[in-house]
Amino acid sequence: GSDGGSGSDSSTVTIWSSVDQPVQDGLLKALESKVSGDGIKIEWKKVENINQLIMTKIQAGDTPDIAFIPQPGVVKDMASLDAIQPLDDVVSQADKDSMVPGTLEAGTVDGKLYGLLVSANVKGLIFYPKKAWEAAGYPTSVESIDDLNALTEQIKSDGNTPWCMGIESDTATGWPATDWFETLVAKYGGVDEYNSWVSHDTPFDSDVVRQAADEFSTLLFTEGNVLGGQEAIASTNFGTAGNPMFDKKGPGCWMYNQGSFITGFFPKDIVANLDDEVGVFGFPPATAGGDNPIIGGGDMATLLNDSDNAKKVLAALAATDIGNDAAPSSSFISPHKDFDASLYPNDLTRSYAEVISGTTAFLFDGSDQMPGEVGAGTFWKDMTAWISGQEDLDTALSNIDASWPSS
Amino acid sequence: MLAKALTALITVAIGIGGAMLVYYLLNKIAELLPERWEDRIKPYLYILPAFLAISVYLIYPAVLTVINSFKDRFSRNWVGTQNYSDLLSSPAFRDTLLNTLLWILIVPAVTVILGLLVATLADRLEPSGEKLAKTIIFLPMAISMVGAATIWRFVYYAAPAGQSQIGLQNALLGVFGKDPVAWLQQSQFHLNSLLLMVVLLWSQIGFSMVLLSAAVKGVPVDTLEAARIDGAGERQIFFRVVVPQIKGTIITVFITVTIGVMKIFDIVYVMTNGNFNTNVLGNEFYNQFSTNFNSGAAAAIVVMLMLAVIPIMWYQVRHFKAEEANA
Amino acid sequence: MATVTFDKAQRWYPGNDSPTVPGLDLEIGDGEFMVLVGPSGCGKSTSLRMLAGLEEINGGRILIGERDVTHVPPKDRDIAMVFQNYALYPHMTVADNMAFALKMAKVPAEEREKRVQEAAKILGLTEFLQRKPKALSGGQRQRVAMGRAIVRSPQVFCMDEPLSNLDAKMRVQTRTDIAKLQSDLGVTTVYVTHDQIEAMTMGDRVAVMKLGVLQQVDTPLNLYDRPVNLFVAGFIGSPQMNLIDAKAGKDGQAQIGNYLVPVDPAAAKQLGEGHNNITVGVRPEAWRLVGDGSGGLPVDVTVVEELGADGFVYGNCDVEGTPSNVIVRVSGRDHVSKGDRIYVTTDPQNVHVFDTDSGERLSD
Amino acid sequence: MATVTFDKAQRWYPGNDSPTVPGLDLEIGDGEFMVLVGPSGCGKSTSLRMLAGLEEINGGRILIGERDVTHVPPKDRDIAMVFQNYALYPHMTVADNMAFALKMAKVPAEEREKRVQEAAKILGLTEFLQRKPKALSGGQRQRVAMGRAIVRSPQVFCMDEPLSNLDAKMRVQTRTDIAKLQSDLGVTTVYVTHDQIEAMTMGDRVAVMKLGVLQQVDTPLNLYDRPVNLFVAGFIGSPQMNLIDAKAGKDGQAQIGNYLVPVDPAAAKQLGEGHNNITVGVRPEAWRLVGDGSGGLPVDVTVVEELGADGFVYGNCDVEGTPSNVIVRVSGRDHVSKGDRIYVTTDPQNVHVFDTDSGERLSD
Amino acid sequence: MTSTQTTPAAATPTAKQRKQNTGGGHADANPAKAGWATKLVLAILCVLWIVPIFGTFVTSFRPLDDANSTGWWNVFTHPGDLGHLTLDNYQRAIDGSNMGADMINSLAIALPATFIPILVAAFAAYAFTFMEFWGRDFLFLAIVSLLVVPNYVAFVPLLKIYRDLNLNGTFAAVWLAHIGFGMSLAIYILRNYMATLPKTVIESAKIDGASHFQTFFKLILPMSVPALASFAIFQFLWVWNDLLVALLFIGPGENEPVTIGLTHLKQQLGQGWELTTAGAFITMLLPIAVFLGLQRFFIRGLTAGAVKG
Ligand SMILES: Nc1ncnc2c1ncn2[C@@H]1O[C@H](COP(=O)(O)OP(=O)(O)OP(=O)(O)O)[C@@H](O)[C@H]1O
Ligand SMILES: Nc1ncnc2c1ncn2[C@@H]1O[C@H](COP(=O)(O)OP(=O)(O)OP(=O)(O)O)[C@@H](O)[C@H]1O
Ligand SMILES: [Mg+2]
Ligand SMILES: [Mg+2]
Repeated sequence: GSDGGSGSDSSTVTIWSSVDQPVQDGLLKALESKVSGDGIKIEWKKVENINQLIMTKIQAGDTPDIAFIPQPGVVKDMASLDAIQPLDDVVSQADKDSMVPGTLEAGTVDGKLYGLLVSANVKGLIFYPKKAWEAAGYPTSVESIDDLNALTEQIKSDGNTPWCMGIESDTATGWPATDWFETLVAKYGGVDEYNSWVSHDTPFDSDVVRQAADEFSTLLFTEGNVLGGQEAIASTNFGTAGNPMFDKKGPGCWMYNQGSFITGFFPKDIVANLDDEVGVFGFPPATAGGDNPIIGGGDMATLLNDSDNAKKVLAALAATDIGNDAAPSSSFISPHKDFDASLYPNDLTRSYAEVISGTTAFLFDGSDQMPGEVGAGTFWKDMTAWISGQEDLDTALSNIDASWPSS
Repeated sequence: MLAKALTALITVAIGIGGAMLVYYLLNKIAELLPERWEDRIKPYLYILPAFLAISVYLIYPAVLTVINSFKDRFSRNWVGTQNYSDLLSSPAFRDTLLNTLLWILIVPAVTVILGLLVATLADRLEPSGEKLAKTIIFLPMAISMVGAATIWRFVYYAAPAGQSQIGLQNALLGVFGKDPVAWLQQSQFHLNSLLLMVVLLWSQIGFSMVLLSAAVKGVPVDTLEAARIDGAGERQIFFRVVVPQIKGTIITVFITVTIGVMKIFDIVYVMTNGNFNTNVLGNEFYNQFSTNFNSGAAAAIVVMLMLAVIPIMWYQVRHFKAEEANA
Repeated sequence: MATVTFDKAQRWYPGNDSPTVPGLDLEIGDGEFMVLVGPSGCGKSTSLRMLAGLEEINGGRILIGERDVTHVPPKDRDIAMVFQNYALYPHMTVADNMAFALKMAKVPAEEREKRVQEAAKILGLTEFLQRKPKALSGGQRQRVAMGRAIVRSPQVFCMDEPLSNLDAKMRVQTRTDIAKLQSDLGVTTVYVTHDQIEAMTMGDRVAVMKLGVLQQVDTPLNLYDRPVNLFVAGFIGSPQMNLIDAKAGKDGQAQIGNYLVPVDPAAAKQLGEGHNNITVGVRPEAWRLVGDGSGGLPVDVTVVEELGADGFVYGNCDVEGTPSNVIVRVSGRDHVSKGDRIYVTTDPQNVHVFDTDSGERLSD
Repeated sequence: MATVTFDKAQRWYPGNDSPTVPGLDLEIGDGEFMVLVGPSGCGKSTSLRMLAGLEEINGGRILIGERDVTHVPPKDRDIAMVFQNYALYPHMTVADNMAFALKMAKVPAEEREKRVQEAAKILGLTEFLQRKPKALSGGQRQRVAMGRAIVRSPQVFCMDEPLSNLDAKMRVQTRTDIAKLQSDLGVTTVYVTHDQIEAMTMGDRVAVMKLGVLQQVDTPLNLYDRPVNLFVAGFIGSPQMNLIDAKAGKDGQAQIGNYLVPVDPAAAKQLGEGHNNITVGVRPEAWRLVGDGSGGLPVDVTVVEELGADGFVYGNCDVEGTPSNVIVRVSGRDHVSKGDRIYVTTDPQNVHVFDTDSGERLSD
Repeated sequence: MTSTQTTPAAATPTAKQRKQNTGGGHADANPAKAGWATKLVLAILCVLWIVPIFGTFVTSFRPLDDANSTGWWNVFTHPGDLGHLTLDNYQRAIDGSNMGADMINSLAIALPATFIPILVAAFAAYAFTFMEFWGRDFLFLAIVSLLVVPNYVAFVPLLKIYRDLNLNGTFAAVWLAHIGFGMSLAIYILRNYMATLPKTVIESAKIDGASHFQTFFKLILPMSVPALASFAIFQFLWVWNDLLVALLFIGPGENEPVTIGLTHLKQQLGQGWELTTAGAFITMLLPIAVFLGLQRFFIRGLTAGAVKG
């Protein structure tokens, strides 16, 4: 038989995703209870590298019915290949309305909704070792970037190293740096400037990006600010970069700016005790009380087959309560404002959810929206080159601009 | 599971049996032909299945690739030579070419030399020792290239100074009181490229060792004996009697590795993904192909590779001619 | 130059039931030309290869001069060898094949060139010097193998049937050249051959081997005239000596049927005294044709081989119960033809008497 | 069975300056045993390989029976061949090597087994049947090669020096066995050899080749007695015929120095008439020793080779200006020793007269 | 060993050599025995080669947090760490994936995908080596040149073909793919090996009446065993370790091979590598066994005794 869903047995709907197994299990459970009444069977496969796989399969004309795509840029490519169906009529208006502002835009191409965010994560969260932090009496929330700079100085003057930082990530080395940039650009430039930058109407070689770079280098390149110094950033793995916060002999570094998923990388004994060990606050706005968009990501469901059953399944995925089974036992975060926060397994997760549902704008990870050449190419690479001192900022920015595909 | 194993077994039997049957039938067909034709047609029948496989899996895609190299990213519209000019005009691409050249200059030669070294030296051990040594050298081959890259990322790994080093090289530096070095970022003298090559060599010497070892053992013992009688030392025997007689295999290995290196990507992709000036053509192809989904540019790279292989083939032809001349 | 000594040297191929060469004892003098003969598979090549260091010695020792070379690698033994299977370097031209050993010995290029040219001339290879072995005929290859040895001046020459694939004319000539070369250089030589003429003419001494065991080592003439046992008697000489079972009388008489064999007194003395089964040996050329009734051995001719100069008559001496084949050399054109019955006899000094059971020689 | 016909068959190895076999014309009768002789490298193996279909024919045709096989693949020619270099299957045991062709011909297992056993017995290989070729001696390998051919009953046997590495005894015996087998089966046979005795005894006819060109095809005795030219005269017979330059007188006289060579009338008639440079040929065994002063050819003895039954005397007949080597066969123990001067003569019927320039035979 | 006395000059190498010799030696024993320099060089190489794997191997028994915070050698330098060693990673890797069934799938994929291309390539190599036909050299070179084409470019066209033939997801799909992708190299390696076989032996088979088919099976295959074994090892490894082709043509599910199974252990952002590593060590066992098993086909003097000269 065929592993694609476009095959003969139309009562089966195939879903491919790369989401973590517990999330998938939870979603599947909820989904089955929703659609089994219609006689629909779900075949959900976990695959690696879904972006590449799906593009290949699309060109070969052999696809699943529904695929979860983590990158808006890929959704866009899929749409331009006419491989996916618009969801505007598939998803109920109520479900759309309950989505956090900004989440729909990420999946919208040329005014039509193609990708529906099903599970979300938040970036621009600053984690700290709770016990040590409180013992040192550092503030548990920061109001502005200036305050952040001040806090950095304060920690340093205590003889500590303020920042943990690492951007090494196998083939994707550099992406944590782009998250930093996106956060900074969003905070300095606001939603419109951010979107204009993402669509390259504002080039990299622009004031707002330079301003972000400036702050980035202030925080991270300054002598003594980062564990291991500037040269260690590019060689330190993002997953373990935060671990020194929990060193037995006291934190090796004190703050780690990452996405919500990073807790999964923390040492086991920390993970077992997250609420006691780990504290978090959001990356502050440029000015206290100012516009505070947040950056996030997630997996978007796309519809590759316009059969009724597939549509039904997709509609079910859009419902708020689809996450009810996933939330308690995984890192799942719902993109719906009205999701029952009590279902989350711990306070930490609840605090991310609050960040999301309370935001003025959820901005989808910019590098994921940019064309692959940039978003998974030069943006990572030239940032890495800049951080590791192989390129100066001017070169890096102009390289990225130059790599933007012409079409 | 038993049922599964059984099904698998049956499938395997059908697959293998089918293949045998194909040849049996092909041969029968040839034998049905009139005698004059039989011998003329037979060679073609013998290469037919291979040729079919190659046509479908290599030639047809290769032709498509050539065509696609003149089309846009989704292979829809003709764009002339734009994919080529875009690539060639990018300074980064020129660095990539340069790096690739470096790989081609270093890796095949070292692979052959090391493989030959191991094959020859191990050949002199007692059988058990030989087996052990060869297995160890071969071991990395049993690990996928991606796995190899992962292993070596640990060897090269640099934790921030002051943290405990989990990478072997930096731990050793630490023993001498030196600061950790981010090895894969050291692009001066292409050190990091060389370190990546080390990984490839580490994982691929087994390939050349196995082939060369078979060849070394195939050298007629009489000629070795004759050389010993003629007063040649082991080294002279090796260079003057063994090497010339296994030249064919050496060339085979050399060319295979060269072509392999031309399209190498996994190691570079996993370890640096071309960062820090370590990019190579294969990785560039892979990124164009499966990150940027730009099949036009990817195709153009492949076409360039295909062109680059021509001189190598020219060399092989000359070797054949020479071989035939004294056959 | 040097002597060569095999001292109980043993070779036992792994996997075989018994040693191929159980323990060879042989001393070859300095500059001596020793010919090794024996039936195919008796261990000649093996012995040579042991001397050259190509076979592991499983027991005993081998000495070259005073030096125990048992565990000395071949290259340090200073031996030149012609391999039975040539073992040419397939990737080198004929010239390079021959020059290789000289190159290894760092002989200067000119000298090398000169010596190769000389050897090529002797062997008629001059016009093939630039060919690779693959494009040579069988005999040409063998000559290259020979050439590879004779360009050198080693301590010992080992030659394993070096002329077997050459035509008679070339063989005679090369044989002479080798003999000359060997005596000029005075190189101790061990030479394996199947050619009776080579064995008889080239060697200072001939060693006869059987199943890895030396039977007799002696000068060619002695070997021919006084073979120590039945095996040597039957092996040396071609066509072989007639060996016929005979009845031994107490009175020193030996009889084949009615034919009274003339035996020499030394043998006669031993007859009957424990040596009851005897075999009488007469070389084909030692028979004389005699007339009917003159007491000769009657032979019924079955085949007549004409060789030009002379001929061989094959026949049966069908004396009661013991039909034996007999070969008689007849001169030029003695008119013997198939179906004839001829009578032959010989003289006591031409009769070799052996104990059939032990094979041991009884006659003087 | 079948005849074999070479019809101007030509073989030119690529890369060589001239054809190795420029155009061979030879007819071999049905069941005939044809021996091919010639100097090493003259094209014997090549001719055999052409017949077997292993060499491309660059011109002319080859027929087996009535069938033109020039372009027939070897496997369809039904030929058995003993390769000069054996060409054994290295991964098969001796038994499998021999049985291979039978297997290919779908001979039933028992029959195969039987024939292999028989052949092995003839060749003395019985105890080696389970060995692989690499654990055999040179002669044993050659016997396997032989065995591979004789288990079959093909249309044509091609044997390329099949006995060259066997000891004299075994050779004699195998020679007889082959001859018997061949005549029993009546298989047309082409047999290459360097052994004069084999050539003279085995062949119905002998073909003498030189540089790819046939010189003479005749029965052995004719070849020996009436060689058509200098080359054949020199080639056939071992040691070779004495060929000595002589002065031809108008009056039908031929002189070597002062020695007046007795020539037969047929030759005498042609002397002087355009044939001024002549060569006189006398076989070694044709000389008679005569006393000083009886008009014999004076020979200064340089070497005496004792072969047991008889001996060869090598010497120079140093007649003014033309010193020639002379070989004389002396019987048993004629007392000739090095340094002696002996006188020899012969009879007209033993004298072969050739035109030196054309090589052509003048005597009858 | 009857004689034990040796001259002093020869005494030193003797003792050692004898020890080796008492084994009786082997028919294919190499007279050039290893000296200490040879052994040293090999030992160094072997250590260099094994250390990275060994480190990873040790790591696979360490808890993740240990692995992330200290080097594997700590297990030896800090005996305290020794107590942390655990089979937990292996346990979880086996539990978390479908290792048993996946292994069977992998075998079902790898065996034919190894055997069939060898057969196909050997036939082609035979034709290229021993048969004359028009276009021979050109075809051969074309095939070798195609080595340079990355497999990736074939994926999309193939998926289309497979879709039309309804092959996707079946074992046959991957077999065929591996046959196609491995073919160039297989032909190349085998042809170049076959060219070294003694030609007269093949001639002899012709004379013995063997057809090409028989010559191929009875002579060429047995004599090419080292090359066949070499390629079998490589091809088996490549297929066994292949993820990409399997992912595209079989995909996760019932027929998935181990390589795909192991990816399930990994999470979206790369967590779980300690499990995949443990899994990888388990799956490595078979290729190693294959290598060891096929090593006995690398024998000296396979064609010894075949021809004289
Ligand atoms: N493959 C080849 N290429 C070129 N020349 C060759 C080739 N094989 C043989 N020859 C040449 O052809 C000539 C005849 O060779 P052939 O093997 O027929 O000789 P032969 O009569 O069998 O000699 P021998 O008695 O030495 O075996 C020789 O001079 C040889 O050098
Ligand atoms: N590698 C081997 N393994 C086992 N037995 C062997 C090996 N080589 C030779 N033999 C056996 O040892 C015996 C002697 O072989 P050797 O080669 O010394 O004989 P030879 O006297 O040279 O005979 P020929 O005259 O036939 O060359 C033979 O019976 C042979 O079968
Ligand atoms: Mg021998
Ligand atoms: Mg020949």
